[in-house]
Amino acid sequence: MKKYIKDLQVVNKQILSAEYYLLELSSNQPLPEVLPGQFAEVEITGSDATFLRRPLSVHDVDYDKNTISFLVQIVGKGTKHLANIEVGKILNVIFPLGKGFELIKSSENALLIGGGCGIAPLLYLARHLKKQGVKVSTLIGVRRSSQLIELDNYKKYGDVLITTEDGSEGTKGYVVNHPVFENLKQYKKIYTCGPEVMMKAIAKRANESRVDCEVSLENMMACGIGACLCCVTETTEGNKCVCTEGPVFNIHNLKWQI
Amino acid sequence: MKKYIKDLQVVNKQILSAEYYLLELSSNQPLPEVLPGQFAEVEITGSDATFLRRPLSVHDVDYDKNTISFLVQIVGKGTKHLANIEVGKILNVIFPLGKGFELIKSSENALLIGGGCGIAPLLYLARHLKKQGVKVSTLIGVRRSSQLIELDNYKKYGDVLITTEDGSEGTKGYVVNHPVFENLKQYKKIYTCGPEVMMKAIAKRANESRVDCEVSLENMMACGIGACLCCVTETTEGNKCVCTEGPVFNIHNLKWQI
Amino acid sequence: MADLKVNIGRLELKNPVLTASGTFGYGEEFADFIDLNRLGGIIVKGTTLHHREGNAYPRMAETPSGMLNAVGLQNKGVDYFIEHIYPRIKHYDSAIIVNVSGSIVEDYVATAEKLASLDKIPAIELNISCPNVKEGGMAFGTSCPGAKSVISAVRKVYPGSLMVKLSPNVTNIAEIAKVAEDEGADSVSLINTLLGMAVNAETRRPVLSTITGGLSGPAIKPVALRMVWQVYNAIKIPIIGLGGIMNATDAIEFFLAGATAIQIGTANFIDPQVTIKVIEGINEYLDRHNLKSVKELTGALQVVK
Amino acid sequence: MADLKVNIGRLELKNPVLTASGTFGYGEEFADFIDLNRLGGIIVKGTTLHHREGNAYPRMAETPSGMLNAVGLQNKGVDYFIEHIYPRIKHYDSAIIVNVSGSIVEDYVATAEKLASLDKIPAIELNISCPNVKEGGMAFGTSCPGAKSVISAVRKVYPGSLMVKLSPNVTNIAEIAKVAEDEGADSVSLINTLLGMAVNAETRRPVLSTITGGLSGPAIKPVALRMVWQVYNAIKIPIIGLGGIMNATDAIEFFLAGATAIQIGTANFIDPQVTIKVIEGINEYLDRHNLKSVKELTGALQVVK
Ligand SMILES: Cc1cc2nc3c(=O)[nH]c(=O)nc-3n(C[C@H](O)[C@H](O)[C@H](O)COP(=O)(O)OP(=O)(O)OC[C@H]3O[C@@H](n4cnc5c(N)ncnc54)[C@H](O)[C@@H]3O)c2cc1C
Ligand SMILES: Cc1cc2nc3c(=O)[nH]c(=O)nc-3n(C[C@H](O)[C@H](O)[C@H](O)COP(=O)(O)OP(=O)(O)OC[C@H]3O[C@@H](n4cnc5c(N)ncnc54)[C@H](O)[C@@H]3O)c2cc1C
Ligand SMILES: Cc1cc2nc3c(=O)[nH]c(=O)nc-3n(C[C@H](O)[C@H](O)[C@H](O)COP(=O)(O)O)c2cc1C
Ligand SMILES: Cc1cc2nc3c(=O)[nH]c(=O)nc-3n(C[C@H](O)[C@H](O)[C@H](O)COP(=O)(O)O)c2cc1C
Ligand code: FES
Ligand code: FES
Repeated sequence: MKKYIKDLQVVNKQILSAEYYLLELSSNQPLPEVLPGQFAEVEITGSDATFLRRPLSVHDVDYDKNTISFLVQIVGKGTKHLANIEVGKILNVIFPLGKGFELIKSSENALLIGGGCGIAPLLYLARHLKKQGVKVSTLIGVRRSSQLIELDNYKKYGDVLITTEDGSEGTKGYVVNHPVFENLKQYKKIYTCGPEVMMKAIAKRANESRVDCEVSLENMMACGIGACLCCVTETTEGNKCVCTEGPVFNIHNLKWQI
Repeated sequence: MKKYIKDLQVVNKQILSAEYYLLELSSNQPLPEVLPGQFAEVEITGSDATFLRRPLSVHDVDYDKNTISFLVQIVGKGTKHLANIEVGKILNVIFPLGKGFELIKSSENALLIGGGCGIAPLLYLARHLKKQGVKVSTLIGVRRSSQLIELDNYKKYGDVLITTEDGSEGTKGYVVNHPVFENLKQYKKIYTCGPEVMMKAIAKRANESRVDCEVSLENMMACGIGACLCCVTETTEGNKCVCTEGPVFNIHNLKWQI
Repeated sequence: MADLKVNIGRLELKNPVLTASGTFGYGEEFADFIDLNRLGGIIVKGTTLHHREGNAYPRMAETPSGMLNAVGLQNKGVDYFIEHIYPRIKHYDSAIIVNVSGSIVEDYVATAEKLASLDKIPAIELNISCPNVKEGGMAFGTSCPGAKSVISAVRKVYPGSLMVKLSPNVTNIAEIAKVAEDEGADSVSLINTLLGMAVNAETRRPVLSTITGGLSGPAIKPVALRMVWQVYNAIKIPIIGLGGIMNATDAIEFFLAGATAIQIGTANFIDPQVTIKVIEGINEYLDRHNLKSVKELTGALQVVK
Repeated sequence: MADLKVNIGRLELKNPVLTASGTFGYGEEFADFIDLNRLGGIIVKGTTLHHREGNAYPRMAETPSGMLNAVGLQNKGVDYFIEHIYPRIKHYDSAIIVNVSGSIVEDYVATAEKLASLDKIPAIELNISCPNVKEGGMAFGTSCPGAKSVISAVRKVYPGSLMVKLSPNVTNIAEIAKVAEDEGADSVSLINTLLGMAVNAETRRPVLSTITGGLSGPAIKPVALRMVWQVYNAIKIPIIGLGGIMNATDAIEFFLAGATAIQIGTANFIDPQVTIKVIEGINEYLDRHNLKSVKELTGALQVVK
């Protein structure tokens, strides 16, 4: 797929919580096709503390409005700086990058599991799956209910299930403590993104239940386009770049001890 | 004199021309005494291209409004970045730094000569001289008339004489081509700030006419407080820091070949 | 439009802008962003005799105005390059130069010999300076005898243009450059990365799997410029300068310090179109300064003694 | 409030934060901004046997995340220090350490001898690594025999705590550190500045009067951390780490890599109160991590082998 480098304009910024914000960017040319699970490398303009671009998953694309959006969690210098960008400003973005999720076919069931900021790529995925006629359930795991964001958006494409570590909403515990894990076989496929320990726990259960499972990795990246070889993960075929061969991998191709 | 490090708030920004702007900063505490010719070290907040602070002369202090102002010329990365600061923002400033001009006594005549951005420290100087009863003439030299800024402010404290290199206003030529140089002896003292070649030409003429002359130097500075020894100029007593022993020097103490 | 052609010994480049090994893949990765045929040259990934998996993840740390990497020469080996990659890239109208690495002299020699047979590879860059591999690599680049052993052995089997890439992690880089010249290298390129380290204060662990790694980016530009200047004053063969070049002004600084051509590395990660902008910027500078050829800039630093 | 005391051989510091020579004047310059008595130590300007005018202006260039300097040890000589400056600063309740430089071994020795007589100077820092003077200086710091000659000579006449400041412009810094340890130094401090250069592309002149100068600031932090780690693995005497420390997190990275104490240099120019902020930040870190003493951090990097 052809990659683009574009100056996009911030047309909307929404502070969702102390930790999360949403950026909606628009282009003066029609946006290219973007697949669910792909990501972008965003320049952090005018930040004196960051040097490299930052990889962000495509959260949604609205071809009617010609906008692309990112859901960002503030974790460090770059994501903090970006939170202060003003509507109207320009961000230089390289996209679409990487390979997306492999979609399943109509009338099958999919379980999408997002932990923390890992929900970012799942919205656009849910939208595509639903369009194909897949029945989507999205399981979102957070520490406390105040971290639950954008639920209504996810509900547009299917059920939303919730776990909170403190039990303040939904099932108490981690995502794997949710009752759906007692009957995983109802799903044709699990798609997940979030902290590695969460994804490994899910992969183990998926593996035990012989349910197909794709995970989206967030390795540290310098270039995002396969040039630096910094972002590798060990696969059954040796070290592979997460930015070009991923970020989505089928768990059977990873060398996770599960 | 005690030095302060303070967070000051931008209360006014005036774009004077494509090259010049004025920043007016206020403090939440009463401003300390500042002498004409002193300067400040200003942090260039949020600039990814600059590392050190930037030295700027005190252009004016208004104790009634509790504000301090700087006249800045855009010459590079830092001064350009600062031009985009918005009213309301905070700048961290170390001031007052260096030694100021030595004021002459009541009823004597002073000639102030500013070249380009060198006019910056002369406004506050003119204000002080006038208050002491000194008769002030300010000679401003620029390339073309469009670079003439703030004339009305200088006129508050005395005559304003002008030279332009292209002859578009005032005397055509450099400042030393102005008729006042034919009768320099009418002045008790000359105060000047601007490009070194200009100041040297003035120093030569002052020397010839045996008129006392102080120049304000703009050496490259790393600290502004006498700690790094980067900003030295050769004096009759060896290398001296411009930031602590200057920026104002009497030409007799410099080892200029004039 | 000034003349941008430069000569690296017998090798003529259409302009002095090359891409640095390990930062530009095989060029293809950038084909969506720029016209690769406009580059003076493309120096492809560090290539070794045998396939190498490289170091474990994590391999990267961001640092002030720079980054550390610990890739460790991951590549599929020279045979794979010749069979699968070379056919895809040989048609580029830019000099394709292969960066050659090894752990023992014999590996360097065998790799260089294989590459010598390729029509469209006019030069190799001998990497005697990689800080990210346990054995060899940098060891060859940090002592005169080490450098001599590998350069002279490769020179015997490699008839093409031989560029030797020097390590900055030495007391006296001019000394090593002199060895390269004496052993018959056609040019030297410098600098490779400075050995550095990053620590995560919260986890109390090194950020890189290898603890130390190679520092690149604008942070190292002052060191790179100094070394180019030192080497320029010590040898006569052409110098290819690199280290932290982000724009045309940086490139011109390297020419003035003594470089005949330059390479752009880390900057490609931040702006995949930077190489073209640098070519255009050099041209603009030459026009503005009324210079006919970029060659006039090499070593043109005006020093008052 | 954790215990911030550290021991540099026989010298106890009330906390591990010192100021780097040449960046903090004689301390007095900062008296308006901070309480100097709160510092672990103040390392004053490079002091030589005789008065030195230093290098010609310009002496400074800003670089990406750093700066170059070419001050060249401007100072009034050790006698002036003893007579005029020492009386003004000796009452500070921080260890006052004098940085000693020279061009020949005899000068180092004579300077150290004079300083040995001062009650309130518990230590000297032997600067065998200054890149900004023509003769001596760095030459002593870039070879083992050179280092040995000056350290052993000074050790004979100086009974106080002897800190040797190492140059980073070497192939193997651990080797030089070992010499310092073997010759009886009480501690080593590292790193001094990296030799660098800046060029003005428009005027085509070097920015510094000396063409090359010393690079400091965050740009060099990765190199400094790596060297501290290498030296920590090679010697047993305490290490004082420095190079680009801007905040408490940076300081903690140096402790983890092996430093017992740290120095803050260039950061003082940007924030004259940075030293106090670092002391407070270290304390906050220790409390947050439930550590009783800063000593627990030294070399505590968790390395998975
Ligand atoms: C393919 C991909 C998609 C991603 N999608 C999203 C998303 O949609 N929304 C979102 O909020 N975050 C996403 N991330 C993570 C995001 O890139 C990091 O949170 C961000 O780079 C941190 O930058 P920072 O300057 O705020 O943090 P820093 O101050 O640089 O570091 C803070 C922490 O973030 C980690 N980190 C720093 N740089 C990177 C990097 N380049 N790659 C990965 N981790 C890094 C560090 O290990 C450190 O622990 C994604 C990462 C990848 C690789
Ligand atoms: C005591 C003093 C008072 C000054 N007062 C004023 C003033 O009132 N208004 C004003 O507009 N300017 C003043 N200057 C000059 C001003 O400090 C420089 O123009 C500014 O630092 C340039 O920063 P920059 O990032 O825009 O330029 P850069 O991109 O850093 O460089 C552009 C040019 O400015 C010069 N320069 C860079 N840094 C410094 C520095 N620290 N000191 C001196 N020159 C430098 C460089 O040589 C270069 O040629 C003063 C300088 C001094 C020393
Ligand atoms: C991710 C990465 C990988 C690199 N791989 C190689 C390599 O394989 N061979 C080599 O000689 N240099 C390699 N280098 C060094 C660069 O070619 C270059 O010498 C260095 O990065 C300095 O230039 P820069 O600051 O422009 O990046 C690599 C650098 C980076 C950042
Ligand atoms: C302006 C300046 C002057 C310096 N003078 C000396 C000196 O006289 N003696 C010395 O040993 N180091 C000197 N140094 C080096 C510093 O002490 C320190 O080793 C170096 O700057 C790295 O630390 P930093 O990055 O925290 O500044 C000087 C550094 C600067 C920036
Ligand atoms: S981030 Fe550079 S190869 Fe993946
Ligand atoms: S600028 Fe540091 S001493 Fe003057």
